[in-house]
Formats: sequence, structure tokens, C-alpha cells
Amino acid sequence: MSTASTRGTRRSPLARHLGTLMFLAGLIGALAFGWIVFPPLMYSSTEQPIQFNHKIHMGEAGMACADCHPFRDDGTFAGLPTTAQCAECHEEPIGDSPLEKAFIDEYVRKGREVEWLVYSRQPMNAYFSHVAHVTVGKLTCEECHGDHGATETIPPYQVNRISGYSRAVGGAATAGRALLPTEVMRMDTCSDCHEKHGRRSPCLECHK
Amino acid sequence: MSGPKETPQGASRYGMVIDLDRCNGCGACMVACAVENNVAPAPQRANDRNGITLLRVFPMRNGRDYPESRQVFVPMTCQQCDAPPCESVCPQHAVEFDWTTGIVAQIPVRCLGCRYCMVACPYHARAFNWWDPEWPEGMESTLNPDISTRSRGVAEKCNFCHHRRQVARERAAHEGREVREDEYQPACVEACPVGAIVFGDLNDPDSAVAKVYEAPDAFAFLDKLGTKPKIRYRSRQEWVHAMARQGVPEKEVTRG
Amino acid sequence: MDRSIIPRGLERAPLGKFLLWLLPWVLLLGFGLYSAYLCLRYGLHQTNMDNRFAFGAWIFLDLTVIALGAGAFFTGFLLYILKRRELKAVINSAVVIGFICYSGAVVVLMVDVGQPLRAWFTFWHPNVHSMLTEVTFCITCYLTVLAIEYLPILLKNRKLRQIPAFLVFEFNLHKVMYVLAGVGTFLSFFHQGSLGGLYGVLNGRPFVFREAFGIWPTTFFLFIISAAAAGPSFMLLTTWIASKVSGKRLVTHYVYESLGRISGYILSGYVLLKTADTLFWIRDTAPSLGVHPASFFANQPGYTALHLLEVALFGFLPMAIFLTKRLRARLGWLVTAATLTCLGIVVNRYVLTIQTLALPTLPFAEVLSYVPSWQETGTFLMVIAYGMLVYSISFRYSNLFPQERELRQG
Amino acid sequence: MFPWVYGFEWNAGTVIFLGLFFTVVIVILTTVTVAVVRSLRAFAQRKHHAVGWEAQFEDLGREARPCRHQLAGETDQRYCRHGFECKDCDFHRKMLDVAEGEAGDAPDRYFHRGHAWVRPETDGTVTIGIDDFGAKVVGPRARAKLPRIGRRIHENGTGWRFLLGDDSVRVLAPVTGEVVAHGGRDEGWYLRVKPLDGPFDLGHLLQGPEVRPWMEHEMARLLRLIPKDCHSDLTRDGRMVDDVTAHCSGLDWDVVCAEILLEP
Repeated sequence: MSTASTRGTRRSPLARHLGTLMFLAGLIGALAFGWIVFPPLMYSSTEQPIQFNHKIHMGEAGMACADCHPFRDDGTFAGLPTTAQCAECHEEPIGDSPLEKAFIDEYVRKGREVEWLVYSRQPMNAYFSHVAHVTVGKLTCEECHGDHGATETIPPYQVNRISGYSRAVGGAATAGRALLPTEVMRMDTCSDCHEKHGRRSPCLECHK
Repeated sequence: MSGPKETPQGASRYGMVIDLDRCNGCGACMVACAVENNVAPAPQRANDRNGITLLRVFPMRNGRDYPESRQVFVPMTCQQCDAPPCESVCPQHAVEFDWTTGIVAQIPVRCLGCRYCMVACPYHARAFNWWDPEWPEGMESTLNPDISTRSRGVAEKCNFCHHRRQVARERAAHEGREVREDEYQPACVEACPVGAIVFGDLNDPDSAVAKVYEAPDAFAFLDKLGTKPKIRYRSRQEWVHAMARQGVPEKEVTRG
Repeated sequence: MDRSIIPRGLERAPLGKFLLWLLPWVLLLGFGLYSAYLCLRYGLHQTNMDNRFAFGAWIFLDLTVIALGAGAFFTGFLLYILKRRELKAVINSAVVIGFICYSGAVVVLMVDVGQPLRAWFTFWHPNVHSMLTEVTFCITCYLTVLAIEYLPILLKNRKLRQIPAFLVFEFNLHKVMYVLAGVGTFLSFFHQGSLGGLYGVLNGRPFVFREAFGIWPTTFFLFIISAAAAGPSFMLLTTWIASKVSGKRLVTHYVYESLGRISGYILSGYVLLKTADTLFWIRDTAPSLGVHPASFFANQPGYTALHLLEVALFGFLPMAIFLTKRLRARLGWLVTAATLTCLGIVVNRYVLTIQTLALPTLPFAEVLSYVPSWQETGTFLMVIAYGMLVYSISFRYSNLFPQERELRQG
Repeated sequence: MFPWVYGFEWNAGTVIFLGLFFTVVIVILTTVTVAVVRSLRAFAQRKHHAVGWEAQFEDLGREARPCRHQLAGETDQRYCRHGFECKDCDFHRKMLDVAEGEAGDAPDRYFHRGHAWVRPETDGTVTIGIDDFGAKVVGPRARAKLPRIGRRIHENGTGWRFLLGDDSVRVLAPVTGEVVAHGGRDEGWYLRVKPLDGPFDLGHLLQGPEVRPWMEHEMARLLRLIPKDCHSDLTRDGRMVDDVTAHCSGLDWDVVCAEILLEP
């Protein structure tokens, strides 16, 4: 109406743009919340039961990945070593690390297994074969797991509160880019790489 | 995705031949199938029309009176058609013809639950999860880890125990060799006490199934529909062949 | 009480009486919502559908509702594209009915599928060869178009139009409405067709499989034509019912006659094509799939009768009434013929969906029948109640029939 | 749906199907956008009064919009299609050409179809009021809500409003201008309006011989709105009563006023 426009000219510039300013403030606030504040809230974070230094094992001890993460005889991937495997070297403390001592006291002596929280567990409907990628596809561990083997500490285990899927520590290496704070590993991570290698897979290749 | 779905060199084409003259209708295949594929026990209120049976043994009678009365048992499951009517109707590619194995793949996590595929399938070989799958306390630990469970509201069907192929391939790859025929056999084949079911790669002329696939007494159900099923049946009884060629409805069954 | 929002110059029942009229529909809606809740919360075992009857009452009702809702697209097409000006008298009503039918169908579909939260998968990963994909895309687009077409009717409400922005937007939207009518026609054309194609492409079901023209089976075209025939009939019927319930003259007899004549012409084409299609199916299609057509009817004389009824009683008879000038002059005959035409659509969709599933394909399978559970029925009643509510409220507060005011004065 | 989504394939089916889909989406979006942009432009150019009137005009019954040349007996049955904007009307121009040279003196008052009269003043302003017929339909009970001084009114926009209880009807402004003075009930509700640019163009208003038949036409229209058994109550001493709606029970002030003042 003409009333509004004539009245508008009499107001101060600040008052005239108040609406716009409030809209922008709200928009920026909402975006900041959505992009910065909210994503971390989506994840619960749990520390691993005990810290582990990959770098010492790979470097000073001169071990390889497969020494602790081997294939079983039937071709399946054994995943994490058992306490018994650790005890092959760590029956008694080798160094003077308090962490090592704690590990031997808490787990080796008591014969308990460490309840590691696994970063890279696949969802139930996905099939993943290490043999296919490592033995047949000749991929190195680092190509998917990144520099995990060279780290001195192991990061906390983060789980998406809704989907229950964890954030893969090596996800950035797998995806070939930094993962957004909202991201876990997705099917696209697999399919992008398969496509890059010229391998178009039927659904059943990975889904079960 | 770029690149055509080419059938690669040396691709498999899995098929099955079921000998109706041998089948005695014991149902071991049905049990083995359900156990292998993590089919949840049916709830109390389920009936034979809304439970999950990926493989079902039907009696087929010639409809004549004694002494001409004859009957065979027909284990009916997904016929793994080469021209699957269920694939083209799925609105979102939850059904895919696997061009490397010839298996018609059903991907439950992509499924919307519209059931159009079930309407399209003339073999009634698909089942829908009308209920939330529930296992009695403690029974979850007996689930097969090689295959996922399916949620309520999605369709499912026989995938020729494809997960067994994955396990076999993994072992073979680890040992640096090809998969042997006996390493990949669906659960129903293993369970059949009379050896009525033969399964294998039709592209491999030396496989057991290829040798009987073209046998003169082998036939496919509803082959005039143009679905090109990869499961064939055998029988030396002429009436069985005649029935398979022409369907005649029986009496009406009401439910509701 | 609500007099200030009722369109000026129209007489409406007192608010109390109106609310009393709404009450049963609100109760029915509540019952329907409870039924739908049960299906969504506990799963589709609440219905009597099963692995053989995978599509049940809902699909049949969806197809029927959408076919009847075709009045919206076809009236829009006749008015905006073919310039049949007399239909301006019912276009608002047609849009509201179209909107109700399509939105109702979408709501029911969302209850009807097993995983409604995955509905967006069809858009994200569409299989363009599936008729259902075509249905999904068209239904969504057309519902959007209908919602936009519905907007001016709302904005022209007496209170809302006092806001200058609404009136101006309504005016400008109306100026470009012929574009939306065109798009709507295109979408609805393919949508009605793909609903027909849904069954016609099923080569695994010899009872419904039909030969194709190009990529479309004949049912694709038969559905379009039958919906176009039934649409105006349904408009005629609903206008008449609204007129009876409200006790007002809403349109002139010329409009009724025009709707009837259009229905009649299209119906005559439909009856002809449907008969030809059935004969071809009996002679060629069914036998080529290894089935003798007679076997479908061997144990079901009732179904045979339905087929005859569909073409003769619900096709030929209303066509004859609509095309006879003397009968067309009488509203009673027009309403009778329109009712028959709408029943014909119901029977056609019933035979196509329910009978197809009842008939076995395998030689050892049984003929099945099923009765919907109360939860299924409730969910459908929910749509009826929702439609009655939306239509009643629109009728009271919007000017659905522009001729009403003039007829009242004149 | 998009090429970057997993499973997307460039083939004929996809291209045709999604091509059509995106075309439809674009057409729908464009159509709505065009309507929005046109509306915004109407507001920016202060044309929204005209557009709003056009929208309302379409809803008027045929009886409410006789052509002025029909009223003057210059033509047979003819209904205005131009929102009473005679300067846009070819027919009007043709009729003017025929009547050229016959123009008499400028009349004292001009009438708008919404029952506002306009009287040009010597200082270039105009006075606007509601005509007797309109005033009697609105009645003395109603209160006018006049625009404040300095406000602008727009031709065929709202001139001012009459209020009675919760109901209100607007009087269409006959011209565009700025309100410089107004008068209350005692002076008979009037506005004094000065032109914005250039002198007023009053060509679209009824004048001279057109006025009387128009009034008769309006009277007939009013009678149609009023039940027959009330007709005798409408006149007293040979004159129309001062408050038409008050003299007939069950008659809606709001409906009758809106119909006569052309507010559908």
C-alpha cells in the first residue's frame, strides 16, 4: 500500500535495514550452527581402552603391518591381534613405557583381550575383502588406511549417533580428500576408487 | 557411472537343474535356505502366504482320479531369468542383473518396498518382509555373518547364495587359484538328500549342470513368457511337461 | 461468525451446521489416521496383502482416484488449450478435486510402500525403464502444478484478497496459467498412461500383458482415453452432488450438458478401442504367451460378467445417453450416465489390478482372492474423509463455481 | 538423477526421460518466477492498484459492467472489457471520432462506475465524493475512513473505506493524485486531490448524457439484489430512502454495498 512506502522514507537508515540485518544475522547464525557446531554433535567420541604406538612398532621394532594384521588360512582378514599374539613379544616389558607396563599388567597377566574399538568396521550389508584388494589388487595398506601405521597415538573412536557407523581413521586416504566433519565412509568412497581403476562392479560384488 | 555393462571374458552364468523325478518333497532345501539366508522365524500370525520363503516346494498334481493320479514336488525359487521381468520394473535399481554371474541380484538396502517386482514375477518367487524380523533371545548368535538380515518393508529373493561365492573366491584368491565347482554350491543343493539339484556355471562346458541342462527331458516353467529362466527342471513323465506348458487354475482360496 | 471470510454474495449454511457436516468426516479422518499409523508403526502385515497379493486394495483405489481426478487436467486442457470457455464455470472445482485426488493418492502410496523414507531413492537413482518411475515423477510434478493452480483459488478468498500482494500475485499467476495447464496436461497424459503401462508391460502376467506401440503397451493409451472420458463425468457428478448437498444452483445446465457431451464423445472412442484391444488380446497376445484366454475365466463366471459389464453397461450405455440430445437435456439422465461412466472406471481398474493378481501363472498355483483388512479400508477412508473436508472447506470459503453468484441473483 | 550420482548412465533412455523431467521442472519454476517477478515489478512501478483492480474486474458480473456507449444508447448490448479504462479501448476511440464536434460544455461533475463523482476545481485540483445513489446504499450509519492528507490515491485503487460494524467496503478512487484536504460526515465525505504530473485525465469517467441511463441501470441492479417484497419500502414520498439496507430485514449491508461499489 502507499501508506507503507511513504512512512518508510521517514525512518532512519538503521531502522529501514533492521529487517535485512536481522535476516542476515539469523542466516549466518543458522549456517554456522549447521556447519560448525552441529556436525561434531552428531558423533559420540570414545577413547580407546589403551593407547598404542604404531610408530615404535613399525620403526624401532621393524615390523610390517601384516605381522600383527595377517590373513587367516581361509583368506579372511584377521583384523586385530589377540593379546596372546602381543604377548609373544610383550610377555615381560621390553622398554620402560608406563603404557606398556599397564598393558602387561591389565591384559597379558590377566589373560584379557583388549576391547579395541574398530574404526573401519563395514556395515552389515556390505562385503569387503582384503584379499581382493591387497593380494589381487596389489594395493598397499597406506592407500586406504593412510599414515595410521606411522602414528604415535591412536585417535578416539567416533560414532555417528544416528547411523551407528564410525568415522574411518584412514577415510581421508581412501576418499582421496579430506573428509567433512559430517562424513563417514560412504559407498561413493568405494565406487569412486573402483571407477578410477576401470572396474565397474555389479551390486552383488559388494552387497550381501 | 561411465562404461557399459560388458560381460567380461570368462564371466560365469550360473544355472540350476532340478530333477522332479528324484525330489521327494522332504523340504530340506527350504529349511537349509532359510537358515543359510538369515530368515527370521515367522511370527505367530503369519500364514503360508505372507511369510518369507525364498525357496518353496509346491506339489503339482495331474488332477486325475486314482489310479491315474500322479504328483511331483516342484522346488520353486527365483528362476534367475536372463530376461528378468522384475528388473526392468524396479523404479530405483534395487534389482540388478549381475552381468558377471547371470544372477538376478536383489539389493534390500536400495528397496523401497513398492512390491512391483513381486507383481511382475510370474514364478511368485519373491517375498516381502511384512513383519519386523525378530529372533528369539539368543538365536541372533546363530545368524550367518556372510549375509545381511533384511529390514521390514523390503522385498527379497534367492540370490543363489551369492555370499558363498564371495567366501569361495576369497579363499581361492588367497591361495592364488580359481574357484572349484564344489566350493560354491547354494545351501539347498547341499541339503538335498537325494541329490535332485545340480548347480554350476553354465558357461563352463565341463560343469555338472551344463551336462544335464540341455537334456531332452529338461524343461523350464513358463518359457513362452520370454523370461529365459536359468533354472530348469527334469522329468521323464509326459504329464509334467504338459502341465508346465499350460497352466490351469484350480479352486479359489480366500483369505481375509 | 465466519461470515467475513465466506465469498461475498454467496449464501452458506450457518457455521454450526457446517461444523456438524464436517464432524463425521473428521471422525472418519481420525479413524483413517489411526489405521495409517498402525501400518506405518507396525508394518504392512496390518493389511491382508501377501506375497501373492503384493498389490492390494490401495493400488486399485489409487488408480481409481487418479483416473477420476483426471477431470482436473482434462478440464484445464479443454479450457486453456482448446478454449472451451463454458468450462470456466467448473475449473476451480476441477482443480480442487484434482489436488485432492493426487495428494490423497500420494499419501496412501506413502503408507502403502514398505519403506516410505526411501521414497526419494526413485528420484536419486531412477530406473527410467520402469513405469513406476514415470508414475512417481509425473505424480510429483503434477501435484506441484495442482498446488500452484490451487493457490489462486485460495488467494482469492475474500479476506486474503484484501492483501494487495496476494491479489496481484494471483492475477499474474492467472495470466500464465495456460502454461501450467499445458504442463499439467502433458504430465497427466503420461501419468495416466504410465499407470496403465504399469500392468500392460508385465510380460509375466498374460492376463494383463498387452502388445506395445513403441515402448508403450496399449493399456497406456486406453488409460489416458478412459481417464479423459471419466474426468468430465466425475466433474459432472461432483458438481451435481455439491449442488444437491448445498442446495444451490452452481452451474447452468449448459455446463452439465457440455461436460456430458465431451464425456460421451471420448467414451465412444474408448469403447471402440477397448473392444478392439480385447479381441486382439484374445486372438493373439494371450495365446502367444502360452495361455488360452478362456482358462482365465474357466472358474470365474463373475469375472467374465465384469468384463462385459465394463464395456456394455458402463461404456456403451452412458455413451449412448450422453450422445442423445433429448436425454442430454435432462439432468437426471446426465447424472445417471456420469455415474455409470465413473463406475466403469472403477470396474476397469479393479479388473486390471485385483483380478490380475488373483489369477495364478504357475500351473500348480491357486486362484486367490483377498479381502482388505480394516486397516487397509481405514487408510482409504482417510483419503475420502480428507477429500470431503478439503472440498467442503474450499466450497465454503472460496468461489469454486463462479456462476453461482449470478445464478443466485438472476 | 545427476551425472555424479552413482549408477548414472548416459544413454538414450536417461537423456530423454530426465531431459523431459528437467524441462518440466524448469517450465514450472519459470512460470512461477515470472508471476512473482511481474508482481514485484507491479509493486515497484506502483501499478499494483491497477493490477489489483484488473483482477477484481474479472470477477464482476456482466451486469455490473455495461459499456458507457451502451448506456448512452449509442450501441446495443456491450460490456466493458477494459476495467472502465476507456483510453485503452479502441471501440471508445471509434465512438469519439463519430461524435466529434458534438462535444458540448465540460460538465460540472464526472462519475466513476464505483459511484464516486469528480468535480474539477479552478486550481487544477479535483474534489471527489460519493454520489447520492452510492451514499444511500451505504447509508448514514456507516463511517468513512478517509486517507490522511499527503497520501496518494490511485485510479481504481482504494479511495477510502466505509465501515459498519465489522464489515468494510472500499470506494474505488476515480483518479490518481495526492490528497490535499478532506471533509468529514457533515460536509458529505469528500477528498480534495491534486494531480501528480500534469492535469487530470477524466476521459474514462461518465459524463453528460451517459449518467442518467447509468444510474437507471444501477437502480435496476440494486433492485435485483433486494427481495421483491421490500421494493415498496425503498421509496418514501417519491424519493429513495436514505439507508437502503436498513429498510429490509435480512439484507446484508456488506453484500449490497460491495455489489454496488464493484468489490467482488
